[in-house]
Amino acid sequence: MDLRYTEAEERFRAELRAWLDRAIPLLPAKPDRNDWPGRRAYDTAWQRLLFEAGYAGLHWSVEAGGKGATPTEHLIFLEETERAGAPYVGANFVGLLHAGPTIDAAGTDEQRRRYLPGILRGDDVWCQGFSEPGAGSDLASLRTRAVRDGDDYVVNGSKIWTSHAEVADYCEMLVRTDPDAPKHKGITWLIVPMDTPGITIRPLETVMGTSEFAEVFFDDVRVPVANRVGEENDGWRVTMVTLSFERGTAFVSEVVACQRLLRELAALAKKVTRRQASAWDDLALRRELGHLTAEFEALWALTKWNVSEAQRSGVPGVGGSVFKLRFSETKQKVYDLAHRLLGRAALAVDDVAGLPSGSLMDERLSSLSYTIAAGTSQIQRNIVGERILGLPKER
Amino acid sequence: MDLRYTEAEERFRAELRAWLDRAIPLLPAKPDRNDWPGRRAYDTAWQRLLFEAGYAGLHWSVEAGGKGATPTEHLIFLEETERAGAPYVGANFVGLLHAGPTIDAAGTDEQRRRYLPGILRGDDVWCQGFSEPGAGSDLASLRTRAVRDGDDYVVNGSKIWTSHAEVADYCEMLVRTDPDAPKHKGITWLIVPMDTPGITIRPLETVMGTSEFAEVFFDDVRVPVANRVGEENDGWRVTMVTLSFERGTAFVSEVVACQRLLRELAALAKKVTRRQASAWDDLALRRELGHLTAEFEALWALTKWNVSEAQRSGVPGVGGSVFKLRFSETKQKVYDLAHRLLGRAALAVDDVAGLPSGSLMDERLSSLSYTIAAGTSQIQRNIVGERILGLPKER
Amino acid sequence: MDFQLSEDQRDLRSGVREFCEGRFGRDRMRALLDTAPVPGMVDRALWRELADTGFFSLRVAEDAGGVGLGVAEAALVYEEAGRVLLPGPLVATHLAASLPGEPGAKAAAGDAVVGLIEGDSWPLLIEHLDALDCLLVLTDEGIRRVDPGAVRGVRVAHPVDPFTPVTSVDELPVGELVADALVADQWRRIGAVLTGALQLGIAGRLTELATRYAKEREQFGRVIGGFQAVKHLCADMLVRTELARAAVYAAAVTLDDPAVGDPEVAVLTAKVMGDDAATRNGKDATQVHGGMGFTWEVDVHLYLKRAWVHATQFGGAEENEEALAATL
Amino acid sequence: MDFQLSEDQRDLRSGVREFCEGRFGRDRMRALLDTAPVPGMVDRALWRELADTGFFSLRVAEDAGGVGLGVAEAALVYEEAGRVLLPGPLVATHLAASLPGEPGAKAAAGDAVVGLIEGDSWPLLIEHLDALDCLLVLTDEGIRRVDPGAVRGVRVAHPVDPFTPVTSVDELPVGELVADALVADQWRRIGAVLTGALQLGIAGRLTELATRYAKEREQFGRVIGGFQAVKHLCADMLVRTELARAAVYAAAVTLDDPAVGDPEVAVLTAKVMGDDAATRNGKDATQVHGGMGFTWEVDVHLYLKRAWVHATQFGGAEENEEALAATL
Repeated sequence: MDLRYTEAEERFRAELRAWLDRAIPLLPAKPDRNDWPGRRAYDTAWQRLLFEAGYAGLHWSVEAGGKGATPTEHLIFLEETERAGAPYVGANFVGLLHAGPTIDAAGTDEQRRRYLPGILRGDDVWCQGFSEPGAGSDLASLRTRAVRDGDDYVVNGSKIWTSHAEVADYCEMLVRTDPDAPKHKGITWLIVPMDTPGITIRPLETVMGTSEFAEVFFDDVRVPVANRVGEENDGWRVTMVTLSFERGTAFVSEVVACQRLLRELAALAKKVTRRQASAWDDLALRRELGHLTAEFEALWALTKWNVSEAQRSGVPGVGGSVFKLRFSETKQKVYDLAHRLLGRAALAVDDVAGLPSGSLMDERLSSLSYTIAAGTSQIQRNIVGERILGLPKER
Repeated sequence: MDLRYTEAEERFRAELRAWLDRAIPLLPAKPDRNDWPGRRAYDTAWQRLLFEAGYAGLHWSVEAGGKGATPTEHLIFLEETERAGAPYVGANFVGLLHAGPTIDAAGTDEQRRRYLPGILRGDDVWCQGFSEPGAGSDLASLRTRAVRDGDDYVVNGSKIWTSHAEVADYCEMLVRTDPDAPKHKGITWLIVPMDTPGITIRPLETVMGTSEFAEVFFDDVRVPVANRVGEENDGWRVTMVTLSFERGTAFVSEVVACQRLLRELAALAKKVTRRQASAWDDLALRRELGHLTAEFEALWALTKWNVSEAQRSGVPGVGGSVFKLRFSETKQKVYDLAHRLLGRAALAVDDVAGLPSGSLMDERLSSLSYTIAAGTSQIQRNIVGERILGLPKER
Repeated sequence: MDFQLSEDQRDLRSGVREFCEGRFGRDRMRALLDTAPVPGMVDRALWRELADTGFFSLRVAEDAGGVGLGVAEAALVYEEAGRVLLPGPLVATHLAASLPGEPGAKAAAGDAVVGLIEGDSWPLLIEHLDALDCLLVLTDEGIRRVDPGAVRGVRVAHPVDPFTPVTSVDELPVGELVADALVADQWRRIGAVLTGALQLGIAGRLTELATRYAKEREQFGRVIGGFQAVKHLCADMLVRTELARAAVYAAAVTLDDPAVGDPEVAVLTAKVMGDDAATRNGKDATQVHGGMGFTWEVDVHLYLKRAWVHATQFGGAEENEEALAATL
Repeated sequence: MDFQLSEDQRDLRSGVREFCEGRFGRDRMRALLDTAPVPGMVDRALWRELADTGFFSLRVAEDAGGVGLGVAEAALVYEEAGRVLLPGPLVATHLAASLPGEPGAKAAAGDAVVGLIEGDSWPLLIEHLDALDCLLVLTDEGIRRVDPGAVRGVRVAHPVDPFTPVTSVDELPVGELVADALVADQWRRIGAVLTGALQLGIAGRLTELATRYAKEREQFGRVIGGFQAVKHLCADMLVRTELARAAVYAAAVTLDDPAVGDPEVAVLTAKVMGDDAATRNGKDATQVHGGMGFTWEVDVHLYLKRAWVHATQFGGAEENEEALAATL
């Protein structure tokens, strides 16, 4: 067990830091949260900077145009960019983390040539069309139909929880091509250009009053068969390959961010007076902050454990659900604590009385989704119980 | 909504208090916990005192020899006896709360005449043979067989979690008389004299190192058909009738005891010094005690709600599982707090350094069973979800 | 003892429920939010209808033009208000209706919208300021009356509960004393119980919303309420609601008849259990709804946000728990 | 970075597991408890076997007759000890083996059973006193050595963990200083991590016991592990164990190579997460076992009781959490 980074890793980190020191100050002002074209431009500009500096597709294979970096280097990259306050992957998320790796793993040479460079350069933005109103936790029950008609598939149905739909160039999409097969066996993976006629986008307002997601409706949308990745009806397997591409690094930025947040909350507690005493004098609050410090220190250690396991074996362990389960519930606890610390200031999702209630309450609302999005905690517990502990499946 | 007791109720309480003031000082010393004959003698002597004072079978019908008291009077009785430090129902529990009411409700006149007076007078002690090693949460899957042979049933099988088995005169018992019927339909309710040949008792040691329970083995035990209560194969229904006899008072003594315990823990916290400060200075501990105070105040209010509902309708509401679920988990939290308050003294189930670690840690161990015994919290949540909220049953 | 609703109380409850669902059903609630917001989020017409139904004059003596009922009945009414998310300073105006003279009479009649604030709270945030005709301030010496027009502050652009606009204020005008410290303390108690009743209504409604969704939504070939993980969330919501109900009703009855218990303990318990039930049920109802629970169009978040607001009114959980510990 | 077990570490772990299961299997564990208890619950023969395997001399330099390994390897060994419930002052004797001269040599060789206590703890309860050859006391100025025979106290008749007899002591003899405050602090850290490792072993074993029972026990026509309510309890146990594992291993590695992290934070985290995993898993494993979990014959309670004992050693959760907050 060795937590010491190799010389090569330390060199990688030093060079990255030096570059970040130069690059970050050049960033334009952050766009407004509801300015989708502005966000696209900001996120893809950052991707272009990364591309020019040689950091684009760090974890992609060299053949795909990436750097073939190790999981540890990827961890260092995510840790350092987060610490430096660099932009999140944002609009590039689906392309870099899902669609790109899937095309690399299961696409044709032609598909790789056509789609991968645009992702790496920040030219193209991708969105995801997997979930449907009737298929959430039970994703494989999706019903959006694709019927073969000559050299095209004709797609009808709707997708939900699609981020960046309004500004995306392509959609990676799961459709049902064989309604008579068992549910996992009749699904196909398609690339759908978002400017294809018949696509309608409706923003989906969240509890925060924002439109982070959209519903996307498909009405006789014609998609060339050439846009199919993998075999017809083999889309479920194609997707699973991509999901295993994550290599333990999925929450690196968030763990680093939470550790910083705990320090900020401690500073805030020292500043806030509640009922004639500093909030920091409140032993209960301090203990809770201390416990959360332990949780994130342990989650950080577990991240390194999972990354090292992926690095050794080439495939990630079963630890993803373990991590996701604990991380999402613990992060919720942080914002619950922040909420209580704010007292009456929690009535505002804007800063009041010099308190950072704006960002904290916004995240507090957002935190409601942690235990739901990307697999509810209930589903994660099923996965841990069944796949790791070998308990019988639900009947 | 009226929480004021009627004049009659207040008179009942005053007379009871006056009697308790006279009776309690006459009690002999409490027997040792493992002295079962001593405990039987102590508990039945108390029952005899109650009988002579006119308090035996308070909640039983007048026809059964009881007092036909209202649920509110029963609540007052349990509250006052607990406050006065009177003995618990102890060895008389099964007779007074289960077997007696069942015989009254479903037995023959002959059975009523024969068995009920002994229970009321404290002459006879009953035990319960319901659960089996293979039938816990799923009680109706019990497999102890009773086969008709002339005027007898011949019983073979084993029962578990039987309290007072060693000193009981009779056992109320559920046996399977029709193994081919659906599981709830082939069960019969029997009265089994504990001196019948073929019964073997094996004490079952608990995590506390005590023998509160026993396993009871039945080897060709002949039970007269005349000892059957209700019809053959109708035992499940017979049992359900009794279970509904509780009228919201099941946990009255325990709620009163928990409220006293919270005051004792507060006093203890004021006495204990931890890391150079009084434990009472610990805001987290005080808040926790305050929250538990609210919990038990609410549980006490809910008790009165349920008792009043039973008094109005004659049958208890569906609130039993609601109450049991919250009460058992909350009482566990009290002992968890006590455990933490004791610090290193929690290493002893004996008093050390002037701290009451003996009784607190003994109860702490006992508290592990609260969420298991008499229906696990998991089963209670099923009941609440299915019977109250109407959610679909487990498949 | 008969701790169940009397026939009159049952009639009152069903009448108020009918009124609330009829006059502030989901459509009107959504319309007020999305299409026709009004200053301070208090709909004056609705406010008068509430007054006509006796929301504010409920505890005012009959010979003073009120309904002459007790805190118990008020709790039943406010539980129903919580169930339909009625907005506005309901509790404050109800309390103000008991003031002598014109201020009380106007509050009782629904002619005045009255706000209430603890003078030493920090940060000083006033709910519904733009709608107020009168602002009352609870202080150590009693209740002070302040002209809302003289209050200088900054309206918060994004209140956490869209139905509860708030204004951040640095300092309040001193105002004139209109009631003494004893009255202020009594108001704090009744206010805590009625706010607990609002939370009870929210908690109960959230249980219904989650249970209904759990019976409708199918995944893996069956309704999700058949899965223990979901069923048990719903069961816990019901348990919290019933505990809060017992606590709130008992506290209300105890304020009407202090001989039946310890009013201080009962009131603190009602608020603690009400806050706990409403806020936790909000979290669990969101979880039961899955992704839909994170959308604006499903009502769950509106209930949760209101519960968060009420949890800061008339004592938060932490201070109430400390006060309860002090009674041991 | 390669935060996975090296081949040597995997071999060490499997060797120790084989040893522990062979020499202190369930039968011997139960026999020591029920039929052949020994003074202070330390089986001298077993103690020497442990010493021969390197339990105590593991971190002693090779040229001083030890194995010359680090805290990381010691953590792996102590995790295995926790899995089989090895009794006795294992951590204290391991720490004592690093003392210079005869005291260290005897501890390393298994010729001395060494106890350790924080001098200012209250109430003063000493584990395994009847078995001790040497008692070390951690104080502000360093480590003091006390003759166990000179310690006057009352043996507790019913220790919560039957494998951990305790003696209640009013006052300790002063003893002689054998190490300075720096060593004492280093012992506190290593002791916390190795105790965390014991807790990790307990947490992992409890997960196995509960999962195994959930796969065997049938109710309602299926194994109970198929019900989400039980399955999810088991899943939570596994998650706690894996978090504790990462925390304990990381702290051990950080003590061996302080440049890779903040040793104080890492150590406090290891103990907090180890205590949390072991004690909560004990509760949940009991629940999964239902009635059987409340019986003496099922091992779950023995693990839970040991977890409770370890949770009081080298800092309880509350003080460790406060110390962690102070690092923010």
